[in-house]
Amino acid sequence: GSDSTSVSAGTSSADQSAPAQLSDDGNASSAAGADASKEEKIKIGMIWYGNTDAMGGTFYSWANHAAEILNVELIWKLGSYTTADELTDCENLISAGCQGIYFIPMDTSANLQLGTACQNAGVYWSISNRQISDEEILAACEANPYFVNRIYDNSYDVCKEMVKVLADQGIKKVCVLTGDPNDGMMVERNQGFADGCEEYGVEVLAESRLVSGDASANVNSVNNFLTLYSDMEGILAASGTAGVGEGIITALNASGREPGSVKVAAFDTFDGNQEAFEQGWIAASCGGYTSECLVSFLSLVNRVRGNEISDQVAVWSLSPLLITSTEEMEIFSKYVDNPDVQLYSDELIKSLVGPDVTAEDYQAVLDDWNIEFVKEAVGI
Amino acid sequence: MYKDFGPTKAVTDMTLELKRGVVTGLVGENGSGKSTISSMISGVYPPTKGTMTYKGQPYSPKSVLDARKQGIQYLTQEQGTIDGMTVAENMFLGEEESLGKKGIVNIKKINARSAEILKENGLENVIPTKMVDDYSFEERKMIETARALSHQPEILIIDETTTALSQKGRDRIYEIIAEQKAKGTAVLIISHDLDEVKHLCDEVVVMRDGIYINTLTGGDIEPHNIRQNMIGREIDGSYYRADYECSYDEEVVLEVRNLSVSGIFEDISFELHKGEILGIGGLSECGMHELLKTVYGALKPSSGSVILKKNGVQLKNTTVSVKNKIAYIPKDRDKESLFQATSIKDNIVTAALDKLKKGFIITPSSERKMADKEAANIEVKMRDIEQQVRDLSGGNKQKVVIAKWMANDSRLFIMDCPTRGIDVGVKEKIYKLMNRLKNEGIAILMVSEEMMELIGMADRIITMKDGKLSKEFERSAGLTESTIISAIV
Amino acid sequence: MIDIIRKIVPIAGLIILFVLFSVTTSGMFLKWNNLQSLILQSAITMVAAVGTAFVMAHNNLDFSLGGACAMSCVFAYLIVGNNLWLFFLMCIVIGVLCGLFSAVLHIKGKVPAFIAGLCLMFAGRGIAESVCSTQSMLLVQAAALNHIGFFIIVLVIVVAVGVLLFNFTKIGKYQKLIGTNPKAAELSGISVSKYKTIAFVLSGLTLGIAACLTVVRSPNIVSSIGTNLETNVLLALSLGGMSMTGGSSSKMRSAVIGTLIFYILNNGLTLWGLDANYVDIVKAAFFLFTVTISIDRSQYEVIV
Amino acid sequence: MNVVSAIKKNALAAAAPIMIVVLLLAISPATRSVEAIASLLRQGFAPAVLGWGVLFNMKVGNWDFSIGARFVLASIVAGNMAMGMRLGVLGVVVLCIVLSLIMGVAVGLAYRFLKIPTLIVSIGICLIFESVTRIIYGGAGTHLTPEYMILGTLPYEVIVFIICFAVAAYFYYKNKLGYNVRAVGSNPTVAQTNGISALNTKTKAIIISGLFAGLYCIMTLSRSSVCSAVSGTLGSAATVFDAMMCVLIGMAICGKGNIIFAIYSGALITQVLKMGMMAIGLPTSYNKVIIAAFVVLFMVISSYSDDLKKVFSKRRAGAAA
Ligand SMILES: Nc1ncnc2c1ncn2[C@@H]1O[C@H](COP(=O)(O)OP(=O)(O)OP(=O)(O)O)[C@@H](O)[C@H]1O
Ligand SMILES: Nc1ncnc2c1ncn2[C@@H]1O[C@H](COP(=O)(O)OP(=O)(O)OP(=O)(O)O)[C@@H](O)[C@H]1O
Ligand SMILES: [Mg+2]
Ligand SMILES: [Mg+2]
Repeated sequence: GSDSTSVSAGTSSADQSAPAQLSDDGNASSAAGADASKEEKIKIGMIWYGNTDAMGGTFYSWANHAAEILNVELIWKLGSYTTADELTDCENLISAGCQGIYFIPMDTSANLQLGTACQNAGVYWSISNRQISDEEILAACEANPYFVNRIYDNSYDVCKEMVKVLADQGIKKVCVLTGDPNDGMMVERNQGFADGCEEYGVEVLAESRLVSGDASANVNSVNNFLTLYSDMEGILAASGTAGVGEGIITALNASGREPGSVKVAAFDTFDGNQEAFEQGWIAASCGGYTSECLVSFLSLVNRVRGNEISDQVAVWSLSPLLITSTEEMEIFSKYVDNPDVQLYSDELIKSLVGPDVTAEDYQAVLDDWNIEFVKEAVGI
Repeated sequence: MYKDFGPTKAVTDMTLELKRGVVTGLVGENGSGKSTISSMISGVYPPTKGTMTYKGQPYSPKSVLDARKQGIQYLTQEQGTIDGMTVAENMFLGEEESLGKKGIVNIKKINARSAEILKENGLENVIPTKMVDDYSFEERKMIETARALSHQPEILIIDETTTALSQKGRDRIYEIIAEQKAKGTAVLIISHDLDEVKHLCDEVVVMRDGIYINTLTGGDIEPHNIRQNMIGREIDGSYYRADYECSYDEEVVLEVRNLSVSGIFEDISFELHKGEILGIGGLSECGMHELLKTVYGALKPSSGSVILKKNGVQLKNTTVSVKNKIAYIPKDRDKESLFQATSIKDNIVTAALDKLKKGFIITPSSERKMADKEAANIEVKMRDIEQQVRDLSGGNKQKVVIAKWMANDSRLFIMDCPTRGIDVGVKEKIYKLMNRLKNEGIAILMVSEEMMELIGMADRIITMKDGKLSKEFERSAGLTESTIISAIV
Repeated sequence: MIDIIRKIVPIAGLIILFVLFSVTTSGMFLKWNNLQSLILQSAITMVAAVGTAFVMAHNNLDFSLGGACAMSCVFAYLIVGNNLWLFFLMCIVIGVLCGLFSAVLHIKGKVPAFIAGLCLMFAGRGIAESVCSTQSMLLVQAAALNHIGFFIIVLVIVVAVGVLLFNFTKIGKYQKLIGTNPKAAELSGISVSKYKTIAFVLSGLTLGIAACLTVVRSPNIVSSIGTNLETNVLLALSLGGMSMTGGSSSKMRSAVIGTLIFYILNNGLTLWGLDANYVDIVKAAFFLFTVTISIDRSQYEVIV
Repeated sequence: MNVVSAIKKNALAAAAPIMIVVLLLAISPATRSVEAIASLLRQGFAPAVLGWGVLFNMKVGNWDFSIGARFVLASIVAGNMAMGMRLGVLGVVVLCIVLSLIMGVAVGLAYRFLKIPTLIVSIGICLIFESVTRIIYGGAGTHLTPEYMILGTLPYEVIVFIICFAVAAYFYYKNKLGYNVRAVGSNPTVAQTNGISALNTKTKAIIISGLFAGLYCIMTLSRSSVCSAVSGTLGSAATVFDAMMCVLIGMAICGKGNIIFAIYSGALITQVLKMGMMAIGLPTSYNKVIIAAFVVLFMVISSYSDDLKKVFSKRRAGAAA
């Protein structure tokens, strides 16, 4: 395969001049692209939690775009939040003739259940965004010949890092909005906050479960923090999406406190965080792991097309972006506020499906994920 | 007028005339269509065919409210007040806004006006702001009547209201009817009590099977005459027991010992013997209905016990009673003994499922067999055994209730007003059946509000007054209504 | 005539859906693998619906199902841990206890059953959330049972026993009578409290079994386990023609037919590849349409 | 005299939250300030408003599962339209109410004309509305800019709440609808023979709940600025259940008093419980358990005290007879 830096470089000025670029790009990628369009249309089942929040909407749009380029038919099942529902979706998608199933496992056991269903039907599958936390299930999945790849993001480290950012600004006492403990990723984030606080000498005054989708509940939680703990200097939030971040900032703004007197570090970006950064409410934000969804999806498509990159399950990881300045936020907002921005060029997408693609190519795309890349991709 | 309910022709070619200042009686067997015609007049539902003329104008009420606005008031057989609301709110149901300014309900005025209306109707004791369920059935019925009268009706329809009332309540209704008559209101009374009809009515219209039969006036209004018109055949006045002997076995079947329900009745003891019909008489409020319920095990006594002699079992709930072959026929048939939206079959086999069990399985064919047999025995008039009970008329419903208890081979019957609201034909059948049961050695405990029924059927009569036993009478030829009444008031 | 149409609508709906999807999915629907999946998917709801039918027949709604399912899984795991069959047994025991709890609150506490159920659902979910946040509860062995044979055995037993109890014993017959007129039932010698309790216990029993099946489908016990079970069961039963107010028109077949309609619709729409955003809309329209033509309005004095 | 009797009637509804607040003050010194109490009182506003809407439905025997989805959809459309067309705060207010009412009418009319149980109608329509929240504006929800949130600040929030209270009290106690709702709720047959159409009253109850859902939109949007699309099938049911819990507590502590006030007390109690749990350091997930236990406790106590009252009044009636 082609050298990954050149692939990335080729993406820099993206869509506008796609046809022109096609011809003078590297051989491998254009060949792959040509192959894909000639090949018979394949069907991939997409079990996806929803397309209404930032990541959900972005990936929904990216995957549909990639599918069009690669001549893939997608069948989406949206809105399943339990393993039983995901399993039902998976079975129905297999019946509908899907040759590959991509999903984010709602809990560890989803890997086992959906994996077994796929194996029985001879259908490839891949996941992203989650570690497989149980040894036994991990072993079973690794032994599953139809399991293509798994990608996870090291939320834990980033969360610790966010605590450090607060600690460096002299913050000693925080309240935490914790994430749903059933969700493996949230558990990592909660743990990252907890360990970070311990390591950097930050005291946790109180915790409250954040409520995704019910902004006023989060407003109430922040109000209660402010009421009960007047010495609170910071708020850690395991997620800011689906109304949580907006709720926090609104509650702070309405509290009558001096902007910046409470510092927020929140995972996930949200509407209005650019302004909140400017006001001084936000000290650290973090986001951008839609890339791993796309990579996992592309690797699955590649395998269904018959290109085997390894006889083992591929394992990759991605570090989410840590954003600590208004400038970075400004760049990131350009992309994240608009799900229709295609961060990855058609060429790059095509280049990631083909007989010559290697595991390193995928990891390279993940490694490339930093604010500089976003800056280039959105064309600043 | 015509009214069909699906395949049922409730009223066919009926003509009725109501005149100012005239009390018209409407009589007929159960299911002859009396309530149906009243419902059409008062806007409950429209006729299938036919027209009405009211004060010279064509009249077709769109709703009950519409009819009411035009001066037609209907006191139904059923309860007409809503529990959980105050008396005053009940008096202004559907007309809450009438005393307020546009769109605003003025509860103060409603309370005040209700108090006035209650006072005008001799109900000073009723407090408008109290919940209506704090009052007894009779008081509630009087509240309803007051509500109807407050609208200055030009036509007043009273459908079997009196059967639910004590003598005091009845007298009050009679007064009201007289007042209305004097005011020039047209009054329509539906009643199965032919003496009452004779006493009250200027004209009597007889219906049979939904068809107009005859109008009787003046001296023709005689119970015997009315009955003949209703049934279409001669019946002898004496459908009660022919003998005047107090006859029953020495063996005690049931012993009621010092039974009390606090606030309702006190310290009641009696014995019921094999083959005995024991009658209990009293005023509505004397507690006799509750006494029967308590004996049966449906109400918890505050003290005392009910013991089945043969095995010493205490009747502490209805399940024990039914297991021990005791039957209970309540006064309020529709609410307390029937499963309306259920087949006749299911109603009949209800109490006797244990008899049909093989292991714990009950087969549909065995149910059917039992129901067919019992329904045929008592001659329930029905389309087939799967017909829903709610489509039957009052008398046939009562037959279904009796069939249910016959199916369980009941050895002791507790009957609360078994012929209430039932026409003479079915009445006669029930009396014959009671006689037969007695001769088979079955014991019957019966409460009745009709003195003639008690005198006519019971071996012994116990009277109650204010929740206590007052007197006991043995069956004899010389027993008269006035003797008994003197013991209960 | 109308009556007959009404009565056959649920079963006719099922047949129409079956034929429709058989014809329009180029054979995908009728593949044995797909039919197998259908059985696996519908089992949880069907099992729970069989027990709930007893409660609905006597005119109560059991709103506890989802929360009670989560609670029984969590407690069963806390009590017996990783031993699968003991866990199943415990799930069922706790399911029955949940049913008893609703019954006692309703009968002795005089709280309307739906409120009792609602509170149980709330509390169950809360308990599950609290426990799950500190503990991971995984029953990997359960996954091995996610197999058609096991599900068919469970379904056949539950449905057969359900039909038997409902149609041929006092338990079912009395529920229907109580649903029609509780006062008359009491005065006909039926111990209303006892039989209502039995209904709740049966509902708890099937709930326990449904909880076991849920764990077989998703072996990790998390607080969201059993989400929407109560509404799925309610919708399935009404699709099957069950009256919301119970009574003598209640039929056990509603549980089976309704659940099948529910899941076949879901399955068929996926096979069609219908845009995911519109699946719920189509489902909802179908519910409304089917219930509108199949409902027997004479069972309701006022439509509740 | 009148004031005294009003206080007497509402004593329990007032005392219950006060007792719990006093308990909270005892546990947590941080809450012993005017601001803290004011913050608590304000947290009860929005849930109470939705509770009033749910009250009409519960009282008349409707099962309305759609009110949560209606609230979300109305908020999203109203917020985005008002901002898109620069309609100002008044625009948000009017749009919230109008849209929510329209959706209430849609559910009401569907019930009225399809004649199927409210439970089925509302679940069906709830699914549809939920889907629409995910489709409309690409599923993006709405996020109000600060100038649209004036009504969430003092004193406006209190004024809005008082207006809502007056509207609720008017419809429940001063308008025909409230009476009809209670009549149909306790005995539809008799209500109908008195010319009160059960079908119409139940329909109107659904529609009026739309009004309160609209008011709830205004209160929550002004407070939290965002409303996101409903995720997952019946994801909006939690909103309905939360509101039902407030109403149930309200009914249980209402006695002969004013139910509108009692529901606010109920809403307050649930919020105090949440803050209390946070103050003593319990995980907030136990909230649900505690609230459920509270509801059960209150319901059992109130049904037993009702029974006692009945027994006593029967005794008196019996003695008088
Ligand atoms: N809503 C209804 N649906 C079907 N059939 C009905 C309905 N109402 C009455 N019927 C039938 O119409 C006939 C006449 O009933 P109606 O109630 O008018 O009789 P009635 O003369 O008042 O009898 P009773 O003396 O028992 O009150 C009966 O056969 C009854 O079963
Ligand atoms: N189950 C019960 N528990 C307690 N008190 C009751 C019960 N049933 C009736 N009462 C009371 O007992 C008294 C008699 O009531 P009831 O209405 O049964 O009288 P009744 O003699 O049947 O009158 P009517 O002939 O008018 O129906 C009333 O004060 C009533 O409120
Ligand atoms: Mg009649
Ligand atoms: Mg009486």
